[in-house]
Amino acid sequence: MLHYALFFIFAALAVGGALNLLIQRHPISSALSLVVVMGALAVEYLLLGAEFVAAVQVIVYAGAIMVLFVFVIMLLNAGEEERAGRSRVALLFGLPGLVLFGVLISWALIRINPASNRVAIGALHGPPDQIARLLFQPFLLPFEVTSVLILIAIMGAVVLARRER
Amino acid sequence: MDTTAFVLVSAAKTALFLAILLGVVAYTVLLERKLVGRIQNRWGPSRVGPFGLLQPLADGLKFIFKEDVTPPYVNRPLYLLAPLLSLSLALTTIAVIPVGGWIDIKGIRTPVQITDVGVGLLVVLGITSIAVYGIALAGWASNSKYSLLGSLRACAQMISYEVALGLSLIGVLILSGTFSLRGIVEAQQGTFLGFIPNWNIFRGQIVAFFVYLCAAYAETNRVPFDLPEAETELVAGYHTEYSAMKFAMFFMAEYANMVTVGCLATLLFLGGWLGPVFGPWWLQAILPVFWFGLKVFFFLFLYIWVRGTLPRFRYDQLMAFSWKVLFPLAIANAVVTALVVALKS
Amino acid sequence: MNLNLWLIPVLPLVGAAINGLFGRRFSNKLVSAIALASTGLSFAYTLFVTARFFSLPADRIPHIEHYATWIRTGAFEVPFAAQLDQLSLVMLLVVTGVGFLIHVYSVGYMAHEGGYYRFFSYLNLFMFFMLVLVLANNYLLMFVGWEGVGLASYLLIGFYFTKDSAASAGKKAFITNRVGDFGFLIALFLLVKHFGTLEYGRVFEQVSGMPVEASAGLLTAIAILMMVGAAGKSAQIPLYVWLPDAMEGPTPVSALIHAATMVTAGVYMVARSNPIFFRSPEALALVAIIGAITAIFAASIGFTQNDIKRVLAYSTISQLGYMFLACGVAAFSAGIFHLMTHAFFKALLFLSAGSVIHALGGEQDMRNMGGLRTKIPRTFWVMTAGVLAIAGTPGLSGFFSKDQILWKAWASPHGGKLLWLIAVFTAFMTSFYMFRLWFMTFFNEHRGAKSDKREEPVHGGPADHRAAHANPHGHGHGSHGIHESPWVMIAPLVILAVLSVVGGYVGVPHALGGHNQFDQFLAPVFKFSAEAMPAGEHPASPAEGAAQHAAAAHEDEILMERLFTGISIGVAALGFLLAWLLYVKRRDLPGRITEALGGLYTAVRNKYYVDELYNAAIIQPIIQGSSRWLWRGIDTNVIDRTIDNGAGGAQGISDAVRRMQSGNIRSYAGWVALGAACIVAYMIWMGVK
Amino acid sequence: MVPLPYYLILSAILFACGVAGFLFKRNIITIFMCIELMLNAVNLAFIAFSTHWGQLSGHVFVFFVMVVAAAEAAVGLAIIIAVFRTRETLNVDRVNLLKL
Repeated sequence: MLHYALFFIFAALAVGGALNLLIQRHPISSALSLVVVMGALAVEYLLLGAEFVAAVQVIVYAGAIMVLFVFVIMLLNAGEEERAGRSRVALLFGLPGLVLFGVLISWALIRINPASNRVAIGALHGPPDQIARLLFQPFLLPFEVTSVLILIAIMGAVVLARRER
Repeated sequence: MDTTAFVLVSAAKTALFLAILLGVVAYTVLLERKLVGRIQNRWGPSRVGPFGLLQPLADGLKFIFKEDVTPPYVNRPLYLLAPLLSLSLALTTIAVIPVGGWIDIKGIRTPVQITDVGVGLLVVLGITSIAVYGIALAGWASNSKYSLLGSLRACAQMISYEVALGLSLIGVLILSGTFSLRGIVEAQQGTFLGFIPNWNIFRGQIVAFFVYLCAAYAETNRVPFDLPEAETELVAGYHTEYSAMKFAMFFMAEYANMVTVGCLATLLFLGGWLGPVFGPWWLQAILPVFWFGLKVFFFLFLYIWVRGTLPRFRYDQLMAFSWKVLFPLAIANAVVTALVVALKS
Repeated sequence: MNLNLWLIPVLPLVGAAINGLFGRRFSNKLVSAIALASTGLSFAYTLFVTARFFSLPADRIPHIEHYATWIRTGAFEVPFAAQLDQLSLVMLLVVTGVGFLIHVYSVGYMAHEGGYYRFFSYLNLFMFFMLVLVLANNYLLMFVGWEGVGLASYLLIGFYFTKDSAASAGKKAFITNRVGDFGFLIALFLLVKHFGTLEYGRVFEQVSGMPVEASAGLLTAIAILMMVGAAGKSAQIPLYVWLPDAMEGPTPVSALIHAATMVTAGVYMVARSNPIFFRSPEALALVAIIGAITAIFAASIGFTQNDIKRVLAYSTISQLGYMFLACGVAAFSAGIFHLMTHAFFKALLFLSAGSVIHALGGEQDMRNMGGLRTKIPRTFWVMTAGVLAIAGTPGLSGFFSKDQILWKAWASPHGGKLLWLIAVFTAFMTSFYMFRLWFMTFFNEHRGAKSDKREEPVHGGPADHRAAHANPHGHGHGSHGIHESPWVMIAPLVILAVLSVVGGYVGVPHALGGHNQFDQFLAPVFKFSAEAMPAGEHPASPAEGAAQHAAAAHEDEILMERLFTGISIGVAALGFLLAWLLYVKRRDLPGRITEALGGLYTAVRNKYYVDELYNAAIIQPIIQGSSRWLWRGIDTNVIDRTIDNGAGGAQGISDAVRRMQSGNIRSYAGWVALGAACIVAYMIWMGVK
Repeated sequence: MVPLPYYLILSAILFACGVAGFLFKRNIITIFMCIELMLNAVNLAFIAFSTHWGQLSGHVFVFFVMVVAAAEAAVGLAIIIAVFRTRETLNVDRVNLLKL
C-alpha cells in the first residue's frame, strides 16, 4: 500500500517534471525541472531497493551534472528560447504519434505483466560492497575503459572551453 | 517495535534534533561574534542578557520584523525558492547524523539518531551537493550582477571542492568498509599501542583530515574561501538582493552547514561519540553525546578561529589550490590507504 | 618409336613468329630465307618421317604421339596429340611439299610487293595451322587448325587491305566460313555428348560398333552437320560464294590456300570421319548430291568467266565437287587421290596464271591476252601440262583420279546413273573451259590493248602488282613489256608440272593394268567403313574391292571400267574440239551463241545471281531485321527506354528523398526516432503475439 | 509491492518525453537535458529489471551510464560554450553552418 502511494506520488512528480521540462521556455526552469525528475527517480530507486544507486544518482546527476548545466546556463546568460515557426508536421504527427507509441508500449508491458514479480523495499539493497565486487571483478575492463573515457572527456572539455588567445 | 511506535519515536526524535540544531546554530553565531571580537581585541555582544547570551533571540526578532524587500526585477518563484532550498537542505543533513550509541527506554531500543541509513555518508554528500542550487538560484534569480558573479563563483568553487571532499573520504571508507555513519564510528572503537584511540585520524588519515577540512570550508563558503560573499568585491555576493527573513535563511543555512561539517568530521575522523565512558547508567547514557558535542564544538571553534586569522584567497589561487593541491593529495591518500590495507590483509 | 611429329607444324610457326615480330626490320632476302628455311625444313622432316613411317609395324598404325593434356573435365579429356597414319601422311606430303614450292614461287612473285614480311609470316602461319589440322588426333585440335587456316586465309585474302574490295572479300570468306564452322561445332558437341571423347580412335571404335542407320539418326545428324562445315571450308553449295572473291588475294595465296590445301580440308575431314558417314546412307547421298551439283554448277559458271583467275577458281570449286562426289559414293580413297592430283595441277595452273599475269604486268582479263605462246614459252609449256592434266588427258594425273571417281560414281552401291551422268558432263565442261582458257591465253594474236573494264573491276591484288612493277625498283618496265618470269618462279612450276604429269601413276586402277597402290595404301584408314559392310553386298572400300576382284564378277567389271574410261576420254576430247572450234577456228561463234542464249547467258555470266540471291534472301533480311527490329524496336524502345525510365525514376525518388536532407537537426532526429519507434513496435508485436 | 511493468511504463513515458523534447526544443542546452532525461529513463528500466531478476548487474550498468553521461555533459557543454562564442546563439536552427 505504502509502496503504491510512494511510487505513484514520485512517478507523478517525475512525469510532471519531465513535462515541465518540455513546457518551460527558459533553460534554467527546464534544468530545475530535470533536477526534480532526478530526485523523484532517486526515490524510485530507493523503492526498488537500490540505495547506493539512488545516492549516486543524487550526487552525480543532480549534484554534479545538472549543476554543470546550470552553471553553463548562467555563464552564457542564456535567454528565453525564441519560439521559431512551429513545424506543423511535428504538431500533426509527432505528438499524436508519441502518445500512441507510449500507449502501445504501456499496453504491451501491462499485457506481459509478470504478475508474480513484485518489488519489495529492501528486497535487494544494492549493497555498495557487492556492486564494488561486480565492478572490480567481472566488469573490470569496462570500468577501466570508462575511466580512460572520463580522462579523455576532461581533457577534451579543457581544450574546447579554453579561450584560445 | 510496531509501526505506530516507530512513527512516534521518529517524530519525537526529529523534533528534538531540529530544536537542538537550531539552538546550536543560533549560539554558534553568538560564539563567532564574541570570539572574533576577542581575536580583534574588543568585546563582542554583551548587552542583551548576561554576557549577551540572549543576543541570538534579539537577532531572530529583528530579522522577523524587518521589512521584506523583494526587488521588482527578480525572477520571483526562484527568488523565493532559493533560500528555502538552502535552509531546508542544510537542516536535512542532521537526519542521518548519529550523535550517540543506542539507548533503551522501557524496552524501546533506538539509536541516538533520527534514522540510520545504510548509505548515510552518501546521503550527506548528496544533500550538500544539492545545496549548490540554493546559492546558484539565489544569484541568478535576483538578476543583479553582483549576485550572479557571486553565485557563479559559488558554483565553480563548490563543484571543484566537492571532488576533493569526496575523494578525501575514500580512505576512511576503505578503513571502515561501510557507508553507514554509525558503522564508521563503530569501526573506530578500541585503541592501539595501549592508549592511542583507534580513530581514523590516528590511523593515517591525517592528510585526509586536512583535505577534508579545507574542502569543507570551501563548501560552506567560509573564510578563507568566502569569495561568493566577498563583501569587498561583491557587496554581499549571492544574497545581495535578499533581506530580512530570506537573508536569515541563508545565514542559518550557512551555520547549519558548519555544524554539519563539524559533525561529519567528528564522525569520520575523531571517532564520533566514542570516548571514556564511566559512572552510573544515566552518566553512561549522557557521556557519549557529551564527547560528541565536545568534538563538534572544537570544529566550530576552529572555524571561527580560522576566520579571525586567515586572509581571503584570490579566485585563481582558490581554484589552483583545489585542483593542484587538495585533489592530488586526496588521490594520493586514497591510493596509499588502499595499498596499506591491501598489504595488511 | 618417337617421330617428334610436333616439329612439322612448329617449324613454320617459328618462321611466322620471327617474320611477323621482327620482319619489318629485316631485308626481303632475310625474310624469304627464314620463310623458306622453316617450310623447307618442315618438308624435309616430313620426308624423313615418311621414310620412317614405312618401317612402322602395321599394328602401330595409326602412330599417335601424346604431348600434353589440353582439357580435362571429369571423364572428358582432350590431349595435345598428333596422329600419323596413311591419310595424314598423304596430306602432310601434299601440304608441306606444295606449300614449299609455292613459298619458293612467292619469293619471285611478291618481290616487288609492299608488306613482304607480312605476306610470308601469314603464309607460314597458314602452314602451321594446316599442319595442325592434318596432324591432330582429335576433332578439337583439328578444329583449332580449321579455324586457324580460316584466319590465315582471311588475312591473306585481305592482304591488300587498302583495297576495299579485298577487305570485303576477306570478310565474306570469314563470315561464310563461320556459317560452316557453326555446323561443325554442333557436330563436335554431339560427339562429346554421345561418345564422351573427341579422339578419332575412340570415337570410331564406338561408332564401328553401331549398325548402319536404316533411317536418319544420330550419326546422320553428326555427318550432315560435319558436311555443313566441310561445305563452308571447301566451298560447296550453298557456301561456295566466298571462293571466287578470294581471288582478291595474291596469286600464290590462291594457289596454296584456295586451290591446293585449305579448301581440301573439308574433303580431308569427311574422309577422316568416314566411319561416321559410312553408317548413314542419307548423309552419304547428301554429300554425293552436293558434290555433283557443285561440280556441274561451278563448271557452267567457269564457261563464261573472262578473268583468268576466276575461271580457275570456279574450276577449283567444281573439282572439289568431284572430290565430295567421290566421298559421297564411299570412294574415300578416290577422293583423296583426286585431292592430291588436283593439288598438283591446280597449284600449277594458278601459279602459271600468276606467271602470265606477272608477265602482262597485272592483266587478268583473258580477252586482253592471246598469242602469249611465243612470248612466254616456259610458262606456256608448264601451263599446258596443267591444262592437259585437269582436262583428263590419258596418262596424266587428272585422268586417273577423275576416272576413278567416275567409275565409282557408277559402280559403287552408293552411286547412281544420274550422278555418273552429271560427273561425265562436268568432265566435258571442264575440258572445254580449260582449253578455252588455254586458247584465249596463248593462241591467236595478242589483244594486248589495256583492259577497258567492261567486266568486273580489276582486282586489288593485280592493281597493286602493276603499280609495283611500275615503280623503279621493279624490273623497269610497265605493263607493255611482256617478259618471262624469273627462274625462281619457273622452277616450282616445272616441278609441279612433272608431278601433275606423273602424279597419277601411284593409283593406276587394275582395269588399266595397275595395282592401285594408292587405294591399298589408304585402305587401313577406311577399315571401319569396310567392317560396316553387310556381308554379300558389293564392297565400297577399294581395299575390299581389291580383295573381291578375285571373285567371278571380275572380268565384266574390268570391261565395264574400260568402257567408262573410254567415255571419259571421249568427253575430254569433245571439250577440246569444241573449245578449238569456238576460240580458234570460228571466233565469231561465241558472240552469236551468247545472243542466242540471251538471258540464260547473262544469268550464267553473273554466276546465276547467287550472290544477289543470298543478298536478298539472307543478308538484307538480317540487316533490315537488326536495324529496324532489334535496333529501333527492341534496343531503342525497350532496353533504352527501360534504362531511361529507371534513371528518371531514380532521379525522381532521390529528388523526393533529398528533402529529408534538410540540414535541420531536429528533422533528422525525428527520422531516427521514427525508425526506432518502428523497430520497437515490431519487436513488441513479435513479443506480444 | 509495485509490479515491474509500472516501472517500465514510467521509464517509457520519461523516455518518450525526452524524445519529444529532443525533437521540439530549440535551445541546444535543453536538448542536451532531454538526452539526460532519456538516459535516466533507461537507468530506471535497468534498476527495475535488476531488482526483478535479483541481479546487481543492472546497478553496475547504471553506474556506467552515469559515468558516460558525466563525460558527455563535460564535453558537450564545452562544445556548447565554444559554439556560443562563435555563433552568439544557442538555437540549434541557427547553428546550421559548419564554418563561419
